[in-house]
Amino acid sequence: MWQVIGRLAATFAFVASAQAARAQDVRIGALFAMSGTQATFGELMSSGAQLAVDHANADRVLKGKLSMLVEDTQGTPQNGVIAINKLVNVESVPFVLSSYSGVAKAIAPIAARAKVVAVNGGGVGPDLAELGPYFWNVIPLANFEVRAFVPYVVKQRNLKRIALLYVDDPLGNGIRKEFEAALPGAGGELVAALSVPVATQQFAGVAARIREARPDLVYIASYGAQQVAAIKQLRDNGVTQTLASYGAFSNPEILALPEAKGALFTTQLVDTDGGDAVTKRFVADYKAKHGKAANVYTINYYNIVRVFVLLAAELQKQGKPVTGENLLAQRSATRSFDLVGAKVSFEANGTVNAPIQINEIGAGGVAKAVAVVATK
Amino acid sequence: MLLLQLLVNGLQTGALYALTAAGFSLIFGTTRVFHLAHGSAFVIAAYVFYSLAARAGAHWSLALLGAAAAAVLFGVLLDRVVYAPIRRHEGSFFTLFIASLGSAIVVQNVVGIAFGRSVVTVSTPLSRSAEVLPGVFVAPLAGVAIGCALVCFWLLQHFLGTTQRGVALRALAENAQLVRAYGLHPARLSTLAFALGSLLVVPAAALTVATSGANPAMGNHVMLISLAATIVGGVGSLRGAACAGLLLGMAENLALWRLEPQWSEAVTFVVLLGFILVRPTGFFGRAHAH
Amino acid sequence: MSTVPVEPPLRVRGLRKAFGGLRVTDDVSFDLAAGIVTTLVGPNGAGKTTLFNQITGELAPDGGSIALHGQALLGLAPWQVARRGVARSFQDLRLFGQMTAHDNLLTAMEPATGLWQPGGAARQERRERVAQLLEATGLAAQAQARAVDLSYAQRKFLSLARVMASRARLWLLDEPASGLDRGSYERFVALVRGAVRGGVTVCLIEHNLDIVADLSDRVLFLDRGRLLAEGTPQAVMGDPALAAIYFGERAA
Amino acid sequence: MLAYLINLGVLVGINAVLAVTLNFVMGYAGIYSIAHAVFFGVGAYTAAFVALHLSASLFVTLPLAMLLAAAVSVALALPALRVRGEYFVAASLGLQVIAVTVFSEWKSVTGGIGGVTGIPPAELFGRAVAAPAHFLVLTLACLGAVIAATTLLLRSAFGRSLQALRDSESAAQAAGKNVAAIKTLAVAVSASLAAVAGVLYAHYIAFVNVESFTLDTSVLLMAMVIIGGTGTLLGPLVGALLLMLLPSLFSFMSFLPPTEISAVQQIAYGATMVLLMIFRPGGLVGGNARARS
Repeated sequence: MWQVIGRLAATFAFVASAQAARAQDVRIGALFAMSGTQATFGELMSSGAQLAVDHANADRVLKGKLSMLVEDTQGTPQNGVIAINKLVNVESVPFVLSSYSGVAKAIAPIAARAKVVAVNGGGVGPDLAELGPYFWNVIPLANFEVRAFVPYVVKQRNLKRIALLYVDDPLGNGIRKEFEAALPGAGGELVAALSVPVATQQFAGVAARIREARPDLVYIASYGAQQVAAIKQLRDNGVTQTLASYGAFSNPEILALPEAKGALFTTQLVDTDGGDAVTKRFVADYKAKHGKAANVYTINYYNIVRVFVLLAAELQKQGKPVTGENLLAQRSATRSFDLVGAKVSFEANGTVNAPIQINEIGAGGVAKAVAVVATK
Repeated sequence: MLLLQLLVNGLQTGALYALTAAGFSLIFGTTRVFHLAHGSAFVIAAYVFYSLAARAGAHWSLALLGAAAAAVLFGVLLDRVVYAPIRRHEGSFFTLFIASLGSAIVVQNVVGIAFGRSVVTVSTPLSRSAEVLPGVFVAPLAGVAIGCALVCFWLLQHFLGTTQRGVALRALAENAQLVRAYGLHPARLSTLAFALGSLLVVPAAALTVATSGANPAMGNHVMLISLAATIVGGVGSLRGAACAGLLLGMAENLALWRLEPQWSEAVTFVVLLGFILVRPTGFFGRAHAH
Repeated sequence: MSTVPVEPPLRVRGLRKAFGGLRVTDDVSFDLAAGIVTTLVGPNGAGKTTLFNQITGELAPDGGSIALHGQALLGLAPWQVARRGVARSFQDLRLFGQMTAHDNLLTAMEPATGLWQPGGAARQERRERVAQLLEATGLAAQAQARAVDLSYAQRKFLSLARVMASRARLWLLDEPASGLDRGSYERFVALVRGAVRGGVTVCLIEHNLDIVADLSDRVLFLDRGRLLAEGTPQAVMGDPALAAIYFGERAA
Repeated sequence: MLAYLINLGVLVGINAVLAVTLNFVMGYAGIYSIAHAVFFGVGAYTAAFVALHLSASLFVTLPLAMLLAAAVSVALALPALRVRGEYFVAASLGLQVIAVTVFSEWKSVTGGIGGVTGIPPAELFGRAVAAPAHFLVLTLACLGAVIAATTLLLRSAFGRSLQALRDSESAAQAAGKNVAAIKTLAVAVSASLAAVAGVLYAHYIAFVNVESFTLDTSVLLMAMVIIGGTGTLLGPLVGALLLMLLPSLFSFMSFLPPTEISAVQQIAYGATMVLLMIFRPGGLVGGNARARS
C-alpha cells in the first residue's frame, strides 16, 4: 500500500506528456507485473505483446501508429485497479491486456463499466470465464488444464492420491475447486489441500503436512518466486513424490531448478512448428530479437495484441471508431482469428478452447510434451 | 509423527528466533531504543552472505565473516549517526522509534533496488533432510541452527557474566546513572550493545538464506518476531527474550498441526496481545510497563 | 481549633502495604482534622508519598481502611477519589507540560468525561476563576505560556493553582515549597493560610522545617512506614529521639 | 491534466482524513497507534458490503461504517488502558497483523486477497456520485467535516482532557479525569472518522482488498503525521499533501527506471523521517517542539 499510494498518484502523472499524439494513432493499455516477485512473467508477456505492436506498425495495418502503455501491477489486485483506473479514465484506451487471476477479477468490473475490453492471456483462475462480455481470455483456464490433467495422471500414471498446495488467492481457490470437482469422477482423491498466503516463503511445515497425507503427487498452484521456493523446500524436506502444476511451471527459473526435474505441468497446445506465415514470422523474429525460444505466455500476449489489430483494422475499414463496444461487436462477428500456433475462435462467453498438452521437465531443464489431451 | 516433525521444525525456527530476539532485547534493554531496524541488520547480513557465498563464490566462513562485519557496522553506524544525536536532545521513545522505522524503510528499498525484490538463496547440500525416524526428516542445517544458538548463548552469557564490559552492559540496563558514576561511558557501552545485538542476527540470517531464502521485505517479519519475543519474555531479560523466541518459533510451527499456514503469524500476535493485556511484564520481566 | 467535628474529613485506620518483604506502610492510623494544616515529616524513604498514593487510590493498600467524611475510599480509582474532593500535587509536579498555564487550570475544573460539556454561563464562570487563580499565584502574565516553558517557581505555583482550581476540600501537597526563594515562599504560605481559613483541610509532605514551624498545626512523624509520633510541631520536632532519626538519616 | 488533478485531489483528501484522525489520537492523546489502517479497512469493507447488499446511499454506508469502526476500536482501546509507550506500539502492531489475517481469511465478507469487486458508486439523495469532479467535492466536504469535528473537539473540555492525560496520566487522574473512558472515547472517535475515509475509498476505487489495509499503510499514515508535525492542526494536512505529491515528482524524473520509482519514493520517505527526527522532531509544521514521551 505504501507504494500503492505512491503509484496511485504517480501513474497519473504521465498524462500531460502522453496526450500529444495524432488523432489517428491508436493506444492500448497493458497490466503486467514488471517489478516485484513476479517480474519474470511481466518480462515474458510484455516481450510478446511488444513484438506484435512492432509487427503491426511495420505492416501499417492500422491508420496511424499503434502504441502500448504498460502499467506495472506487480501481479497484485490493488495495483491492478489503480492502473486500470488510469488507463480507462485518464488515457481512455479501448483495449487492455490483463494478467493474473486476482488482477483480472479486480479490474474486470471497472473495465466493463467503462466499456473497455480487457483480455487475459496469463491468469487461469476458472472464474475468469464469468467476468462479463468485456472480459476475454485467450488462454484456456485452469478448469481446462485441471480437467485434462486429472484423468491423465490418475489413469496413465496411476497417481491417485493428490495433495494440493495452493496460494490463497482467486487462482489458488479456483484450482482447488476444480480439483474437488474433477478428482472423484476420475477415480482420484484429494488427500490434502493446504493454502498458503501470497507472501509465504517458508514451506518446511507445509512439507511435513504433505508427507503426512502420503500423496502420490503434489500439485503446486502458485506462481513466481513462491513456486520456486516451494519446489526447493518440499524436496529439501523429504517430499519425494512427483510435483505438478499448470502453465506457471514454464517459468525459466523453475525449469532451471534441479529439484524440478521430473515435474509435470500442463500448457495449452501451441504448435510453433506449424507452417502458417503468422507463426513462422513470430518464431523467427522473437528468436532474432531475444535470442531464445518463445514461451506460452509470450505467444498468448502476442496473440492478444494481434486480435486487437485485426479487429481495429476491420473497424477502421468500416469507418467505425475503435471503441470497446465496437471491438466487442466485431469480435462476435468474426468467426476465427489466425494467431500464432493456431486458428482460434472465441466462445460466446469470451473464452477460447485449445487442446492441453502435458509436459514433463527432463534433464537439463528441458520440458518435453508427454501427452496431448483434447478438451471440450 | 507429524507433531514430532513440527516440533523439530519449531525447534529450528525457534533457535533462530531466539538469537535475533536476544539481539533486539539486548539493544532495547540497555539503550531503550526501540530498534525496529534490527530486521534491517538481518536483511543486510543475509544479502552480504548471499553476495559473497553465491555470487562471488567465497568460502562460507569468509561469507559469514563478511555478513557479520556488515551487520555490526550497520548497527554501530545507526547508533552513532542516527540514535546518538536524538538521545543527546533527549528525544522521546517515539522520536527514536520513528527514526528507526525510517531507517528500516530505507534499507529495505535500497536492498530491493540493488538485488531485486525476489527471493535469493544460497544452495547447499546441507539443507537436504534425511529421515532420522520414520516420518521425521531433519536437515543438517537444523542441527547447525540449534548448535549455533547454544554456542552463541553460551558465549553471550560468559561475556555478560564475567567480563567487565559485559557486567557494565547489564548494569546499563538497570541504571544509566549508576554506570556513569562508575566512570563507564554510556555512549561507548551503547555502541557495544548495538554491535553485539546486531552480531546476534548473523547466524540466523545466513541459515535463512540457505534454507528458505531471503527477500528484502523479510526484515519486517524478523522485527515483528523479535519485538514480540522481547515483550513476551520481559523487557530487560535476555533469557526471557530467548525463551520467548523459541516459544514463538514452536508456536508458529505447531500451529500447522491444526491450522492453515496463513494463521501462523496471527498466532504469534495473539500470544503477544495476550501477554500485553494480562502480564505486560512478560515471563521474566522486572521493568514496569508504565 | 474549633469544636471537634463528628466525623473528621479523613480517617485512616490500620493501613498496611508491603513491597516484597519491605513494609512501606506499617499499621498506620491517623485523622486529618478540618480546617488545619497537618504536615507529614520523616526521613527519606519513610513512606510519606506512598501514604499519599494510597489515599488517592493510585496504590492499593494490603489492608486497613481509609474514609473520607465517613465514606470508604478504598477500591476507588484515583479519578473517583479526586471527584470526591481530594486534590493532590506531586513532588515532580506532573504539570500538563505542552498545555498553557491557563489550560492547565481550566482542565482541572472540567472533570466530566463526555464529548460535550455544558457551556454558557458555567464556561464563563470557569474562565473568570482561572484568571483569578493565575492572578493569585502570580502567573497572570504567563497565562498563555506552555507549562514546560515556565521557571521552576512558576511551575510550583501552577501546580498549587491546579490543586486550588479543583475546589477540593482536602489537599495533599507533596513538597510544595521546596526550592522556593523567600518571596515565593511567603506567597505560598499566604495562599495556604487563605485556603485553610476558607475551610480546606491541608496535608503536606515537607522537609523544609520552616514550613513545619510557620504553617503546621499538627505534625505526623513517619519512619520506615510506621507512624512514630503525632502532635504539635514543637512537641514532635523537639523530641530528641525523633530528631536523631530525622537528622541522622538526613546526614547519611 | 484535469483528470489527473482531480484524481490526485481525491486521494489527497482521503489520506488527509486518515492523517487528521490519526493525529487526533497520536498527537493529542499520546496513543501511538500503528493500526490506523485497520479502521480504514473496516470502513471500506463495511461500505463495500452494505453498498452491495443493502444500499449505496451514504446516509446508510457512512453511519454503519463509523459505528462498526468505533466498535472495533475497543480492541485498540483495551491495550491503551493497560500499557503505554513501546508496549502500546507493540500491541497496536499485533492488532494490525491480526486484522490483516482476518481481512484475508474472512472471505465471505472481504473476498480475501481477491477482494470485493464491483462496488457501486456512492449515492446521495438517490443520485450516484460517480463523476470524478463530483466525487472530489464529496471528498473535500468529508475532509472539511472531519477537520471541523476534530478541531472542535480539541478546543473543547474533552480536548483539554486528552492533552492533559497525554502530558501526565497520573496528574490527569488526580484532577478527576476518567482516563479509561476518555481514552476509549478518543480512540472510538478517531476510528469512526477514519472509517469515513474507508467509505470514500471503497466507492471511489470500486474495489477493496486486504492490500490497502496492511502495516505498510499504517506506517505511511504515521509518516504523514510525523513529517507534517504531530499534535498540530495543519501538520497532518501538509504531510498527506506532501507524501501524495512526492511520487508525482519522482515520476517526472525520467532518469529513474519506472519499475524502481516506488522504491525510490520509499527511500525518500524513510530518509525524511530519519532526518526530521534528528533535526526537527516536531515535524515540518511543528517547529522545534520535541515529540513528547
